[in-house]
Amino acid sequence: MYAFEPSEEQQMLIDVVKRFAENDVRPVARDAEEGDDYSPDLIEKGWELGVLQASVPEEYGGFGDYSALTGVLAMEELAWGDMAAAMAVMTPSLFALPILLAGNEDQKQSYLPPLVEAEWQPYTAALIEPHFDFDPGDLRTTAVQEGDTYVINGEKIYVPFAEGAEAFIVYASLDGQTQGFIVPAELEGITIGERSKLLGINALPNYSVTFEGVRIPAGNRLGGPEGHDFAPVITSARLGMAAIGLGVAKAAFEYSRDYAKEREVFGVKVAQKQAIAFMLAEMATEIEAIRLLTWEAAWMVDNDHPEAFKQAYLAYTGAMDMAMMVTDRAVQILGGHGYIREYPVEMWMRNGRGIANLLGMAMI
Amino acid sequence: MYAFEPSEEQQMLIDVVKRFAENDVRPVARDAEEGDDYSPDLIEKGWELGVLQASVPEEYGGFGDYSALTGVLAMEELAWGDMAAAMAVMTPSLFALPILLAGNEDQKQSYLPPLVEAEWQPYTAALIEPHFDFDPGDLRTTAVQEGDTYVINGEKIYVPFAEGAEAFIVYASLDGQTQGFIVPAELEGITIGERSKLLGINALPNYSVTFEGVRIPAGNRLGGPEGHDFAPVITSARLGMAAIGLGVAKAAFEYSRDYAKEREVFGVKVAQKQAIAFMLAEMATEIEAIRLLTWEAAWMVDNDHPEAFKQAYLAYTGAMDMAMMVTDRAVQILGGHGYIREYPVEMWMRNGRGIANLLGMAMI
Amino acid sequence: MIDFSTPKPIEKQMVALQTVAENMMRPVSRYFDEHEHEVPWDYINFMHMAMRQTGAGSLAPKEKKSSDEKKKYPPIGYQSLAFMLEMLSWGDVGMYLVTPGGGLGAAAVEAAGTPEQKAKFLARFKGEKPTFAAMAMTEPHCGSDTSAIRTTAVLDPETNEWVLNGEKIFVTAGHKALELSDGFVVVWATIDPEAGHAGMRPFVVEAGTSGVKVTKLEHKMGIRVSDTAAIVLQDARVPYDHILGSPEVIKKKTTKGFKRAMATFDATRPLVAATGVGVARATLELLKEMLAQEGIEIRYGLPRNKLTAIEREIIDMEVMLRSAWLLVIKAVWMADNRKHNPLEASMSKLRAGDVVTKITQRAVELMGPLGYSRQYFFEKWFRDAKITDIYEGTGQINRLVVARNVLGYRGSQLR
Amino acid sequence: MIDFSTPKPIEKQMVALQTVAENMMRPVSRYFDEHEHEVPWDYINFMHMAMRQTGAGSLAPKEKKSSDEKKKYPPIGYQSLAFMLEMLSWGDVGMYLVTPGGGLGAAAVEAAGTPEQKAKFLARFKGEKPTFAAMAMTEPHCGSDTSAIRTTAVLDPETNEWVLNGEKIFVTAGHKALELSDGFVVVWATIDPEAGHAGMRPFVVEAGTSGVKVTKLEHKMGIRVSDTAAIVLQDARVPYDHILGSPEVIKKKTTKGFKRAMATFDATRPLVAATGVGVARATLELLKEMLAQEGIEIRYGLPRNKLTAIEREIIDMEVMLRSAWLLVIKAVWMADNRKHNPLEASMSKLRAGDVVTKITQRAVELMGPLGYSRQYFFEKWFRDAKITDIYEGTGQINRLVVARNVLGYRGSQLR
Repeated sequence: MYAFEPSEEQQMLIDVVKRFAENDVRPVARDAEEGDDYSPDLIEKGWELGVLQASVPEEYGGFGDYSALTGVLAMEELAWGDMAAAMAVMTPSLFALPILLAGNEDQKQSYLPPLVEAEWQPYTAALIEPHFDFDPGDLRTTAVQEGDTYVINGEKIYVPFAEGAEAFIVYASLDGQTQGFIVPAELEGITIGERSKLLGINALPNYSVTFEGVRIPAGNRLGGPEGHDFAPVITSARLGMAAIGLGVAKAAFEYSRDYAKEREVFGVKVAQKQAIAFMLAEMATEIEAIRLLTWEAAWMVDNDHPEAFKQAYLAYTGAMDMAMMVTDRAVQILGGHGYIREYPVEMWMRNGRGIANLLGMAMI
Repeated sequence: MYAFEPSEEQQMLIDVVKRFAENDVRPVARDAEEGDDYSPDLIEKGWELGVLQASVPEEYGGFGDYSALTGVLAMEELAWGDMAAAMAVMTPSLFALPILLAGNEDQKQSYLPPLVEAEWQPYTAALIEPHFDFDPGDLRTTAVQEGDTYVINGEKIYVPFAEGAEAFIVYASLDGQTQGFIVPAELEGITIGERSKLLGINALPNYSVTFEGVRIPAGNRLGGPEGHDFAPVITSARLGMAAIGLGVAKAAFEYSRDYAKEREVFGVKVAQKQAIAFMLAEMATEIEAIRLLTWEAAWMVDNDHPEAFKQAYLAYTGAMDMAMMVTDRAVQILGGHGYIREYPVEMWMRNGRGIANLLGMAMI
Repeated sequence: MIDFSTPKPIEKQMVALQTVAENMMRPVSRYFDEHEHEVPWDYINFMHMAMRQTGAGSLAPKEKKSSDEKKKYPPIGYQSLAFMLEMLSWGDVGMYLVTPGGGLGAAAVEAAGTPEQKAKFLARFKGEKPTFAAMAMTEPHCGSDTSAIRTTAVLDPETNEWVLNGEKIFVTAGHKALELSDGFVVVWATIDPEAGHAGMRPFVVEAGTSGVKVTKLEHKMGIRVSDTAAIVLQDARVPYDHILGSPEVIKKKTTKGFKRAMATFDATRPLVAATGVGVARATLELLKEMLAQEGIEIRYGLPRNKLTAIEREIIDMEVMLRSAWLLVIKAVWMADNRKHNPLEASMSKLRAGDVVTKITQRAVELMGPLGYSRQYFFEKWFRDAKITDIYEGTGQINRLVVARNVLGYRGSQLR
Repeated sequence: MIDFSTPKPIEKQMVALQTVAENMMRPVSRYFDEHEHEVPWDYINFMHMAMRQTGAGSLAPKEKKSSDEKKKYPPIGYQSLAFMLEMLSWGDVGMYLVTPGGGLGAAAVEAAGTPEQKAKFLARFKGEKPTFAAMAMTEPHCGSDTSAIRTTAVLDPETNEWVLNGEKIFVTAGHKALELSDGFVVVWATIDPEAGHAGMRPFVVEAGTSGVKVTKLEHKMGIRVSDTAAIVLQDARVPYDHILGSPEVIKKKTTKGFKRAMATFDATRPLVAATGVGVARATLELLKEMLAQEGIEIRYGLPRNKLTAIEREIIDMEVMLRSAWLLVIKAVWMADNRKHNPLEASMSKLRAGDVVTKITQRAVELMGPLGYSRQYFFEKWFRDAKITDIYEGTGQINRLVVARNVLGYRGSQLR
């Protein structure tokens, strides 16, 4: 039976996240982007909203069941506050979710409770590589089995909170298949590079990381000796980015709509001009269309639907174009004000483009 | 030195073609499309405007020099009248121009004067093949040399005036290269299929033609024994279709603009609504942009510019999208009237799409 | 709860409908496209029989169930209709439009009529013969601007009849409603030409009413099997109670009557969107099928810059198509659950109009020379598709509606 | 004659300009992006020297030649400028904007000033030190709607001075014109607040004028090396003859003055478009270069359904870029040949704005993770590009202008 209203529990989560996004994140988002980063306190406060915790069963330290849909709903609201803040708060899920989705029982028991039950800690993951045609399904970082260990070699970029991290999930190609490996940060052969400067999300500390002959026990392969299916992991990453795209786009849409209703031109409100009104109508329609597509994909994940992988790919594809279109138009509607950093929309436009470029930096 | 105004001679040609298109073609275009075809008289009248003849030097029976630019200018006006009429009138150029552009002296002397100096005659060419990924540069029709002859095998579609034709230029793959061959219609092994029914341009009789072991003398290879470069031929075809796209789009733009100025909605003219006015502004801009691109490509051809091939490809690519966009919007602006066959715009929309599908059915 | 599972009853229904689409529609689709104004009686009679047997008397959603039944199963009437229309349009959207059972005319009676009127006017669709109804809004001088309607309705106090005068165009199935069956046309006319929308009222004009004449059947780009009629009303007389709605509403000079008509659009727009989605799905499926025959499979999951141009096109089409369909489903779900849905209805319509237009236009291009040939359905669907963005509110009108809703504007603030 | 050959003098000029772009701009482009409001004096001084040596005193086209010279060579001043701006913007569009020589301010004097005014105000650009000028139109409460300007100019009969009061924003190079050189700002003010456009006049406000203050330098998404100033005028006094134009025009309350300002836009819009084209070309060239390094060459000539997604993107970009550039060239060619070109000027501007925005946005996507990094120029050009569609008339304003022209409408008929 079709239904389009979040459950009561989901609505409660949405509400607290929204409040956090509005009251705590928005007021400091610009300063964070311009160089101040987010304070550990703010990140901790976001963490304590329990978005990840709600997705982890009690036996592993959480208080719910994994639901991609709930994750999508919460992530949209977080990203509505700020994309970098959403990613920062949720960075530990880059480590926890792959273990939850693809780890074996042993790995879940060992890693999840200490992460989920504690304060926010810099557990993270390394997926993206510095190539224009970076393809999560065809990585250049390699893992080779040598006796009881795997040896990892390769270069990763855009690893959130790599500096000071406790551990990484590192994705590498093992016999041509992408596999995750649990890599403690203190191992030899790991070099954290300089902090990356990006087009957007500059409040999220992220680094290049080089792995040179990094040797991990065979048991650290995600899923155990037989490894794991990469599909649920990348699907979670796609849905995470799609949800962020929705949040950024919604922020930009609302702001430009309100601006257009406020500002006058030629004796009427800007929004009363068909050209602007139609832009807004298309923005709203596009957001809603991609939101439903994303929801459906997440619902498919939650219901073990065989098309979930494909649908999440479609949702992510749609979200990257939608986020660019909506944020670009928001800037256009604000005109000169859209272009200056006193207003938030130029930041959203830069962040919005990132949906297409930053797959793997968020998961739900 | 840049300059954007046709020469006096060109303007004269444009004017007579425009008059023909307006007075002779437009009044009968709908009936022709609905099944009446164009009368031989009308086609002859169009032929006598001398668009092709002006492109053929005196020594071969014409009265000018080949100019792709002049051809583009004239073709836009012809197609403004009707796309099918333009193609019908210009069908003999499908045979004459490849010979002029790529034939050897002998071929020019033999074939051009009797064609150019006489009345319109059904000389034509067979390029298109029945595959979704038809590629003029990679044909499935083959030519194989056997002693003093070439043997041609393959299936062609959309051959204008094939029924009753005097001769064809048949394009075939010879050792992987596209080459043209002059094929008299009376040879054995040529089977004319049924007349094709298409999305548009139904006033242009066109047929599938099968070539089975058709044997021609080696001297009938375009350019002689060494053959020819295919680039100028396909460039001419691309520019021909681009120019037709301009003509169809201009017709649709003008009609929908005038309709929008005439018709009222909510107490004002339709054209006074920003949404419609902006559509028209974009249509006009797009037409002008692609027109300049097409002109430049044709100018490059006329000046042996090394980039002519690429530029004509770009112009054709732009023209196929432009023609679709403009004609689709014209229908949209007319609303319900756009959808009924009492008005011409639905026909232009069907024809406009053809720019993308019918490469090789017109040359300039 | 957010849930994307198709209700079981709909799933069952779809099996039968797909059979109809494949066996009753597709095989004759080309024939009726090329024989304009011939009537596909086989399909019509079959559908009439089938709908009588299944108890579905009209395309309008079934009447309300008892509250007991309601609890057992939430209402899915509009959802069921959307799936049905999508599938029939996947078969042939023109033929869907000549499905007997009342179409937009019956929907208007359903939405705006009193219980007595519903009983009186809708019973005929369950009769022996296939029967049609139509909606007549547009006039020659006005398209989207429904406030400019000139057809008049004057009450003759002597006979207590309404006397209608005017001309209507673009009446889908008007010919079948008035001349090929004992159906009716819902004619919008003004009882006060000075009052704009406030004067507008819907009147049921039955087949056989004197003074009503079908004067023309349009020749169209696509959906040629569907008749689009022009109708002239010349002193056409209809009984007093043929004005749809309760008498109080009728007398007051408010825009309530008009707003009720607009509410009809809230219900029908997603359904029209569904027909567009059906055509788009047909196109995309055939496209993928033909590519598969050439050995081309779509590699879902690759980064975009590793795809072929065709793969990227197909993937973009899938994004467009699926998201348009979900907008439709949400809009009809709202209708079923009596949630106010003008925003969602117009969103689904404008997006479906865009999507089916783009997909069919690109498909013709992608298929190269084959795309342009009448040997394949691509060119037909290209022609059929475009009407989706025009009738029942153009893309522009629907953008206006969406804009007003997201901006919180009244009609007067944004025209 | 239709001719697409670049005039020889321009070809020569381009060699030198490319050297400047490559050696003076690109190497410091990233530095000044990351050090907002630092002034690139090396570039400025170099350009000033170079332009003095070549006799080019300002960015405005050279003064008219004698009629003899004219015959020998048709005028190419605006064409030459368009090529120059395109190439400098290929280097760095923000740095181009701080090229000394007067920019839009000098262009306004050139377009609207009397011979005496031109002599008086333009001479400074040929002096020892690099000097700037700016144009101040926009105010905080109004963007595109120039008729709503509130800055006032009142004539003080005692001193025969104009007294200006108001606030201007988005003044490109305003800081450099007023505080870093002995330049000027052309300030648009109204001499009759009731008269709308008819009351508007341009005033030359020189550096050092008391009562004029730069109150803010905007922090922008892109073109960060270019200063965008807010200026407050508080009882700023300028001499009577600082009102641009002949005295008759000044006194009459017609829109002539305003129309002359708009004529300035006809001249400057294609030039702004040229800057967008420069950024777009830089992007496309780098894109192709990086793809070539990966062994990816574009196969021009293939049917679209045989291309890769990347090839198709690049080809689409080339179509967009080249056709936008040709619109620019046609518009400036018309300006050079004194043909009325508001239509073509706005066409070139709106298309260049679209094109540079699309190309830079797609390039960032196509380059995957690299596209998003500040190690490459793609992300910077993405930020720089967007202003093209905003300043000197947004894409929407230019669509209005084009629409009015193709429809034959006055401003009052289409707003």
